[in-house]
Amino acid sequence: MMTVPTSGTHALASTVAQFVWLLPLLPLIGFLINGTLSLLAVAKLGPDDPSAAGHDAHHDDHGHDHDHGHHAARHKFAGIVSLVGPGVLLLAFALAVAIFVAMRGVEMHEPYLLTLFQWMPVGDLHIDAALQLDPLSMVMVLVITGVGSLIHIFSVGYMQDDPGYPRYFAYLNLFVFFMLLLVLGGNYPLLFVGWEGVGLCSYLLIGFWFSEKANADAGKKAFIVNRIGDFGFLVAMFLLFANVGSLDFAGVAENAGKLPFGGVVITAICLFMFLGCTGKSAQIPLYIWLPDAMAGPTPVSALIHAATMVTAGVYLIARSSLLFSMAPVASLTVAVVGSLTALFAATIGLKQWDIKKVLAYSTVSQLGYMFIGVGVGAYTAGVFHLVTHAFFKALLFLGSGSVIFAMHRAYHATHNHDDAQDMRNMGGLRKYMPVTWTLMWIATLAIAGIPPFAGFFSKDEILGNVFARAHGSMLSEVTWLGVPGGTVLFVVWGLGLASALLTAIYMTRMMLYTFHGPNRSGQAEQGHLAEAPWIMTGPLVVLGIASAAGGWLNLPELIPIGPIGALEKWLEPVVGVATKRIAGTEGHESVSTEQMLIGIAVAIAVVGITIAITRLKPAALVTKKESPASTGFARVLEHKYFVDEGYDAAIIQPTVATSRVVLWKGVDVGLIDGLMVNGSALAARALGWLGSQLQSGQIGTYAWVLLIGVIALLSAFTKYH
Amino acid sequence: MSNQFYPLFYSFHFYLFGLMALASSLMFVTRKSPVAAAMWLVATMFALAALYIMLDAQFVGVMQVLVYAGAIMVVFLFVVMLLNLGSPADLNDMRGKWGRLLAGFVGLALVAELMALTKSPLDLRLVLPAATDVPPTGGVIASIAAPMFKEYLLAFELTSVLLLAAIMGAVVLAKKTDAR
Amino acid sequence: MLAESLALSAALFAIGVVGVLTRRNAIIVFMCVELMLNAVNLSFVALSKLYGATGQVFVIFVMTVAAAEAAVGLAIIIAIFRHKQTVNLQNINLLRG
Amino acid sequence: MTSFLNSIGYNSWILPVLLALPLVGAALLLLRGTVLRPAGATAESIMRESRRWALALFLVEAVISLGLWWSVNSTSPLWQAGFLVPWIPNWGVDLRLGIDGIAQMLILLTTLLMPLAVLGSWTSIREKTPSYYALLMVLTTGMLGVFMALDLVLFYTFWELMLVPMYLIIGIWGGNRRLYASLKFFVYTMVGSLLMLVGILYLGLQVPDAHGLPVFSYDYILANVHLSSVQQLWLFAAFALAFAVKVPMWPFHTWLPDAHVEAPTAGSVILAAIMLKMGTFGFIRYALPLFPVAAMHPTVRFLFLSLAVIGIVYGALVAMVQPDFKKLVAYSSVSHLGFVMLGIFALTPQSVQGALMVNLSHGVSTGALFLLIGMIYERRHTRLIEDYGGIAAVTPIFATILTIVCLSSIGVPGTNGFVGEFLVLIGTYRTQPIFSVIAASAVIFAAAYLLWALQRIIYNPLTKPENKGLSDLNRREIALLVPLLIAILWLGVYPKPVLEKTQAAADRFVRQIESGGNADAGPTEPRR
Repeated sequence: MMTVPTSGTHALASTVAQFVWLLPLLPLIGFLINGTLSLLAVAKLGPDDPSAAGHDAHHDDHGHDHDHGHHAARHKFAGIVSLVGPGVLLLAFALAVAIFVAMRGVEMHEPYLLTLFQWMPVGDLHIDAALQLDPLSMVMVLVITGVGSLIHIFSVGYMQDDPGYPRYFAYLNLFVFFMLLLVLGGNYPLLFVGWEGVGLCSYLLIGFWFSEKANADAGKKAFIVNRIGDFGFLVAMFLLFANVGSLDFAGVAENAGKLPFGGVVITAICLFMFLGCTGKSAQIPLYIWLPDAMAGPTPVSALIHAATMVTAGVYLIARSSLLFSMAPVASLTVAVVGSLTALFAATIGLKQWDIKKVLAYSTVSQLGYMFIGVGVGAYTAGVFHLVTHAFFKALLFLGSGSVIFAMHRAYHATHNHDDAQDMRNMGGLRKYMPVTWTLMWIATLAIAGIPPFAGFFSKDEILGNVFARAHGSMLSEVTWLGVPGGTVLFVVWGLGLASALLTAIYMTRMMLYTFHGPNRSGQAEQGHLAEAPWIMTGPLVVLGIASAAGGWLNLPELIPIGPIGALEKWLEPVVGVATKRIAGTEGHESVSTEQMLIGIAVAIAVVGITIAITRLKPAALVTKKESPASTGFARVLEHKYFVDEGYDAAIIQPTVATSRVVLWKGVDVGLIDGLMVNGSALAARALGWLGSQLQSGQIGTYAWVLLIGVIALLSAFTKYH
Repeated sequence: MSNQFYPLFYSFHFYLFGLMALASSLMFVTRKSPVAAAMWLVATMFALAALYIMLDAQFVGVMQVLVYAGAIMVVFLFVVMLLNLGSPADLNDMRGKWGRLLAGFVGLALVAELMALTKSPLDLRLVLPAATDVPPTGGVIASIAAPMFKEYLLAFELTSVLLLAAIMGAVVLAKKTDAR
Repeated sequence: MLAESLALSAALFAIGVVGVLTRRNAIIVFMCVELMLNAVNLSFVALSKLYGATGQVFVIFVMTVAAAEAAVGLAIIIAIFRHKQTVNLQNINLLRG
Repeated sequence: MTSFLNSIGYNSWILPVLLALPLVGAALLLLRGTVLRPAGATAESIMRESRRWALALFLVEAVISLGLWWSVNSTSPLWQAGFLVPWIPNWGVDLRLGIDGIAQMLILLTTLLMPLAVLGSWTSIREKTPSYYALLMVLTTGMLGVFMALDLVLFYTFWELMLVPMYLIIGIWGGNRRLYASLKFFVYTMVGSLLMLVGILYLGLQVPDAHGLPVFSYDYILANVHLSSVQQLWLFAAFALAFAVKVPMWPFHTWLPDAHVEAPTAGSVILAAIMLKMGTFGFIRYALPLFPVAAMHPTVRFLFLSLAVIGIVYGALVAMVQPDFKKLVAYSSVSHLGFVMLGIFALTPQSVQGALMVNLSHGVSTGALFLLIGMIYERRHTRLIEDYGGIAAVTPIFATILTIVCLSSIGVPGTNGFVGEFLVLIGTYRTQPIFSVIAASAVIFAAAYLLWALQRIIYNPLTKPENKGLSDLNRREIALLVPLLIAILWLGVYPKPVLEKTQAAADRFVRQIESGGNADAGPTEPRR
């Protein structure tokens, strides 16, 4: 490893932080080991001469039944993979904690930059493979390695019988590698490497059980939709380089100030960057891939599609806070899109029956919250919600994983082929899975915003900031699409409250239908329902504690039960300037207003839960098979507003049809090949045919022509008197 | 014969043979029967042989009679008879009236053109080589033999190859191949 | 006598040409070509009086070529006749493109 | 390394040796296959022998060419490894060879890829093997010659020389419609290049030397021939047509899908990986530097940028709907080569460097793709995507490698595909932002067509009974793909060495064109 620290003078250079390159390297090593094992386990080399040995030479069935893993025997490399897969993550987490401790000991005025090697040096473009360590990336690294470790451990249990066990851990390790690269990359292109890399791993993991078309479709969809966002990110980088002249975070921070404040250029940069975020973080209009992504194994949904990857957009905006704080219109756009997404996804979540789909829309909705936060310049609040969301959403997903695991086992034992993820087939699971039930209620209360759980603090901080910015801040001064910024922010605040209400409702609904009421899984199955093994519940407990206590990370002044605003202080070197620029000087509300805001938020959450408990009757539910098709608005919600169908009809089908009929058959085969290429060949042939008609074969004719030619030539060359 | 009549005598015979050649060649092209045509062509060649001799090319004149009139034309007649083409009845030989008219016109145009060519002020080097100071030939064979076996030896030798090839070609072509 | 010889040569040549143009019997056309060769020979001989014996050498060559040509040409005619039972040029169009 | 190479006079003999070696090999192989054919030889034994000899020869060629990596001083303004002997003195044509950093990379790509092409033909070519490998060798000489020639007539000679073997390779060992495809390939390229010949002759006769003879030396023409803008326009058109057909730029691309589909594996690999690069190389070496005024004329530039961008988007869209995987890759080549042309005509250091990078990485990725298609074709005898499905379950190694190669072709960061495209786009954005943004949309389409195809081949349920017995890759096939995989990752993660080698030449190119041709630093005469 070429470790040539460029900022050797940095206070961190002499600490354990100099080994920051080990952070991504560890999961990469894990990937290489697990990947090799995966190939070794299944590979069967072909014959030396494949064309001589007919392909029907051997017909041994490989028995590749990738169907949710019910093989009695564990994988032959299960032992070493179980050691390496979570092991590298735990090591990385330990290192991250060590670096964190070291970082607390020094003043972080500027980020610690470790240049490994030059990546793309071309002319005045210098892109290095450089890792950047600062408080923001530290927070992300801790979340990724911490939550990641727990999910890896959970996976050991969840995936234990899967024939693709090493492959699963290889992908998961690779994902962590790219995710760490994303948050540690010292410039936009390197961030983009991680950005695309996590998308790739997401693709591979969604389509992990690739033998089912739906899964492969979902993976492909995720990748392509993300690519649309990446297009925006790319254009943002082009704009940055062309106008700022650098793609390093440091260089951009240094030179971005030269751009005109709120001008077209900076706004375009931010909007294009946000397009990238809508792809990766599943915001309108590119959110459609995330619900489908639930086709992957549930721990994957927890890690990638809830806790880490999908929050990369939030990280990107926080990372680019200096740019966004110079583009108020773009910031308002972020907030508006975030709030719309939050509400929109929450409404869909109301009517989903698949337990994972509920959580997926909940994730989209919560991501919308984070974007509201970073959109209004409350970067700390956005990141804070990112962290707490990572805790409780990972918990919810893993909990649902436990439930699905249990349902699956039960169905497997009774050879039932029902849907193990549909809540209509569950009910009353509290009796069988008390630990999971308890922990998932903690998470539900957290996401609904009930104090003192983590979600309450982060959500309240976001909404409070929106309210505060609605008057007297930089954002309230500008107009957005002709509407005063203050009005826009009030609307955003209202939408945020509305989606908070819906969140409380649909989460309670999910809990009621899953754990309460009578059990609908069937008489025979009930005997097989049981709590998951300790290796799965253990991580749940840890996440439960984090979800309950995560609010202590950033306590508001009103609730002084610990250190006030710890995260805010921690992130100050990174986002402080931008936050102050947007918030203006008179940032804080009066105490009474804040109390009122907190009161409203808690009241809404309580109301939501109450509505759900009183209005929903789990006892009245029937199983999926017996349920009638829903009608009216419920049907629209259940079908997610028919957005997928709309995109398909409006964009995908026309593109494919145009490509096939107009471009390929029309232009390529018809016009160019048919008319121009074969046409000119035809013309040449026609000309040749004409010429050949002169060749009558009649010597007499030739003689005539010859003679006349001779006379003509002679007379032409003769000079007459 | 006295010398003073010699030019007159010479001219008379020259024109006589010339006219003979002209007339018999005209007869040749107008005959329908191939045999008759061939005979008229032979007559033309004899007249030409006489002219050659009068032009001090006695060797060529003899060759004309031997090779052309003797050998080549015999081959022609031989073929005509072999193929039994003696009677012109089955042959749609001659072109139509307009064709003949046009051909005659073309022929006249050609003559006129050739005449004009000799009289045109064209750079003579293109028409005729510069007159050399080679003494007029005495008509003896030696004067032909000298350039033939010196200057044109290679060409002369090559004619033997040509003839050989022609013999083989003729044999191969005329052989009955459809016997199988 | 040079001018007269050349004029005669031209006339004979033209007659040969007319023959080639008007006749359809392959053998007669062939004979017309021979006549044209003879016409050229006459010019050679006539001019050799002026320029030396080289012209006569060429006449010899022409005769040789004519003999070779007659042999091969007539053989071809025989072959064609065998094939098509005719020597009418109108019915012979192997060169047709 | 450099001093060792200097001590054996490496630079003085390497280029002619690289050219001559395959020719000699081809002659020997042909002799062995015909007059010196051992008694009792069967087609099988002939095949074994000739492929072994071909592999050995190409390995030798590759090994000795490796020295170029060190021996070439790519920052020097002079031609490197120059070689000059008179060839046809009366016409002013010399055997004049020399390379710069750009040619160096392309030569290495060629020599390193040829052994893989032989390995790719190892078992799939079973008839007339001596002729086949001999043609591959002649083809190699032609391709290397194009990159080395510094005399326009010599360049043209090599340019046409490589056409013939490829024509025969497609026409003899190709698929069902091979005659149509090979003829189309031949006529298409010929039409383009004949006009270029006229242009070359015109240039050579412009400024005769002291004896009144034409001069075809590239440097001489570059330094002495001064053309009016109208002359430049016509000549540029003649050259550009030849190169545009070869690249191929839209709308001169329709020979490519046919040729690719019908060609045997090695033919496709060489066609995509190297021969298409001739076109772009021609633009960089000849069409633009010789006629900068014409090339930088706003209308002409706009035309070429538009064609490049149309090619990028069009190629991607048409690739999406191809039922035949080879055709899909062929259209993706149209798209990728569009990036190269975009980079060249955008004319910034980044875009030109990026174009050169795309050149290389397209060679590696698409070469690998064609090899993979060839391997699976050898087993299943179909290239139709719909005939596969779910084969990742039975051929995991194949699926893994195919996935990696597809990702590199999509341009996922960390692979070679990304570096080139990113540099092209970011460089292009500085001078031609609109074109750059439109071209960037190809990142979406590229993912769409390749992932869709990938899904239909290796994912989805394994339903077709014929696919259930598919055998995975064997040792030879893995061994031949591993170098390409290494190249994919190496160029993606650490492209700096390559970028450094082409840096000077690319900078010079940009300066040369920008200053309207008679630049300060046109490469001067070779040292001999």
